[in-house]
Amino acid sequence: MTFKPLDRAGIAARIARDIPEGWFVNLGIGIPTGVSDHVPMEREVIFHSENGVIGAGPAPEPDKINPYLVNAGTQHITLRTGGAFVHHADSFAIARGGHLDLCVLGAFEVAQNGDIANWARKADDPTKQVGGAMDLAIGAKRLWVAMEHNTKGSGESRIRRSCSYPLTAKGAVKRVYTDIAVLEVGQRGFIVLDMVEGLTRRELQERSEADLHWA
Amino acid sequence: MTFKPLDRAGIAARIARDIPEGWFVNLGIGIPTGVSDHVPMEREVIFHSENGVIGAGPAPEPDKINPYLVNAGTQHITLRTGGAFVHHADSFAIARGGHLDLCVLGAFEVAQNGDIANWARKADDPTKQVGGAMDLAIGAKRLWVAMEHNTKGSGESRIRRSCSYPLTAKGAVKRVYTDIAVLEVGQRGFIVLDMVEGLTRRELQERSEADLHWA
Amino acid sequence: MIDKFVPDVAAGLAGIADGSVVLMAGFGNGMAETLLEGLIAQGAKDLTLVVNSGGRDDGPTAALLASGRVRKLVCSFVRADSVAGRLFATGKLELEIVPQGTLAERIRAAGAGVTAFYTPTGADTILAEGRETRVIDGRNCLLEYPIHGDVALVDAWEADRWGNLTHRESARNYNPIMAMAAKLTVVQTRHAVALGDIPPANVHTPGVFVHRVVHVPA
Amino acid sequence: MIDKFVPDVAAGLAGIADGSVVLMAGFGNGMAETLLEGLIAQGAKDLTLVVNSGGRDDGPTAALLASGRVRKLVCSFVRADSVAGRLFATGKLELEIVPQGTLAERIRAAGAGVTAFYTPTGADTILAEGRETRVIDGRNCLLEYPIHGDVALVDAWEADRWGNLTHRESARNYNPIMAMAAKLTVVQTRHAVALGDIPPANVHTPGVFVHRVVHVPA
Repeated sequence: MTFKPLDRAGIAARIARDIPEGWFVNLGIGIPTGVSDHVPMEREVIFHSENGVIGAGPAPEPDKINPYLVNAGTQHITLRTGGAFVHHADSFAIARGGHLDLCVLGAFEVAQNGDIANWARKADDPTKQVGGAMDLAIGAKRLWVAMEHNTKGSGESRIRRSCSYPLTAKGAVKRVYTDIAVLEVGQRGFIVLDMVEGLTRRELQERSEADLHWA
Repeated sequence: MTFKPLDRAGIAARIARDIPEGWFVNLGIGIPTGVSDHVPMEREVIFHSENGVIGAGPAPEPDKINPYLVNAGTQHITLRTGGAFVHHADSFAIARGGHLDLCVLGAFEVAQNGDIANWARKADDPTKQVGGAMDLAIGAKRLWVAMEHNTKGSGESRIRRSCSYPLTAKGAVKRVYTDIAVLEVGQRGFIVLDMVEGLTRRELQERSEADLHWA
Repeated sequence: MIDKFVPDVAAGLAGIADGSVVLMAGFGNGMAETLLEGLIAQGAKDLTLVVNSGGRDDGPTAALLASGRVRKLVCSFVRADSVAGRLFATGKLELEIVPQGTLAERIRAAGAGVTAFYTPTGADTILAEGRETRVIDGRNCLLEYPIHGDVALVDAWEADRWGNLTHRESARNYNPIMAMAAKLTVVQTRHAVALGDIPPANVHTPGVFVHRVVHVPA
Repeated sequence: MIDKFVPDVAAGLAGIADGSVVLMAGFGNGMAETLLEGLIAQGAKDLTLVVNSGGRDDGPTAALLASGRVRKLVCSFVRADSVAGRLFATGKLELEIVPQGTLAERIRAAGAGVTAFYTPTGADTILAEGRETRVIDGRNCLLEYPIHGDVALVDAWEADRWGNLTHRESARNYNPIMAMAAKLTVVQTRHAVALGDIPPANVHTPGVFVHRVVHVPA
């Protein structure tokens, strides 16, 4: 039997399934940004954007773009009824003060102790893209990660015993959604909550550097 | 020749003379509260109140009281055109962040090094009236004090070599307006800028515990 | 559908445990008096009350203090001749006096995830005795820690079902920052408005900080 | 009569000295681009620029960086393939990377008189190497200092002669906090309005933080 990995939209949709009504959620750049597309409007989930937007809504029709309204990825968005605007320090007070029920970030690697690496590939990486990730990672009530299970080129596992890239935060990740599995970070390490159809436990373990446990 | 000390309103009026247009000013409880009565409306001085009022105006007509609008002394006030409301942390950000051109406080004592004591008569005073004085004293660009030169009962000088009461702040006072004189706090100590008519230098020195200097 | 409105004060205050830290906004106005009366009725004891001032002999703060259910009062100002002053003088109330700006900043710090901060306020006073100080840029500064509430009692002029609030004039005072700083923020609002009625640019306290809203018309 | 309006951009930027720390608001929008172009024309050099991100290859931040008059960039985000990234890679630009929330909080701290603060953000990362940390309530925290500006370049939607401002939607971003944190805050506003036109409860940046206002209609 063969299996079919989820595409990026599929990962986003899988995450969206697990977000209950009433949660207050920040979505990072990349795969996470797509999560809100898969949460129906009638399920009221309030999306926060670091640049001071509470209640971010979907992209506007091209003829209804408001140039004064963007998200943290500087994409044009709309505001949901009930939304609000705050300044940058208040916005990060929300992020750092424990007011987000959930933050979903992309990552290069996640370790079995919950460490996350998502901003640089080495200490002297010329790319210095910290942004708000370190604040969100330490501040949200729950941090979930959305990423491909393995790197595109060499197929190396992003599910690690320990991170090899510079950390974003220590011990912060609660759950990882990849293209082939959903993993919880528990006391013993990674616990598999879900796998794509047709994938065997052995195949998943082969694609993971860290030891996996089954719930 | 005899001299006539200023009454409390007189001290307030004397201070008001020295406040130029455009200053942003906080007035403490007591004599300082009266200062704004002596600043004509056409001289635009913006008064701040710790409870989040920017542009505090005079007391309203009795039939025009707004129960939602008080100053830091919980007296009903009005708001000047151009005024604004902020929350308590933002209000003290103004006070502590160096944004007030002037704060005028009452005091028990001022020392020649600029120390001020205005909140308790002894360390275990059952009256614990710190309020916002410590914040205002360290935060304003200039701290002026309004007080009677001598205590009412025993006539002891409030103009001290060093404060005998618990401090509000160290080295913060720039100027003292009393009922008989105006004193600057300089490198050498108190410098007399002004005296009420008919008072001699000797009489002023006799009423002052600290040594006085003349400009 | 998110709906933070609860039917009455008792529902708003349900579950407040003995030993809770209660943040109570208000400064001359803007105090959630109906909730405070409800808290007296609710019966939680051994409370730590965080409020701007100990109040006078009348009014709801005095009533709560007189009920004997407050173990500790954290505030900037206590009159000797007041319920709080007399309870303290007779050893029946613990008192922590905090400069008003430091009080506001410690509350905001709790809401903002700031785990400690330095301020020159109070550093050279008896309030600093035995505490950690440090000279920063030539100024003596005092280390201060956040004040986290178990519950905040908040007053509002308008509220919608997401918990977005406005406050009237100076009745804003501590309300937005105490709302940020508590595990459970309970609001009493004069007006219940429809979602969207408060312009998004003019929300004074965003609903993310609010958990329960009780409509208390005049 | 207080009137913070100045006749033009040159008057708004007069006196900005070499070596100044320049706080520049903006995040996708809300950047005072006309003032920034004015700063390039004004000629001050050896600047420290504090801004959310190093930007892309087009746009006014890139133009200022390309002018060679920025010695140091303080921001949360630099693309390798951008003017800032290339200047840094070739040793022509000092770079201080600050997590975005810490950046905002350090700027606010400067405006609020907070002389230092602790935050868990970044404490367990290479950004903490060689720096002071402390465990508070079981969490490793990093000591952070305020970022004071000599000048802040601020964008507004409306401004009155006292300098009270409103900002449009997410164009608010860093504008209110950078206005607080600089010795000289210069505003470019789309609309000049009469004193009192902005409702007192809905002022986004109070005039107390503003020194000069330039009216830059669309």
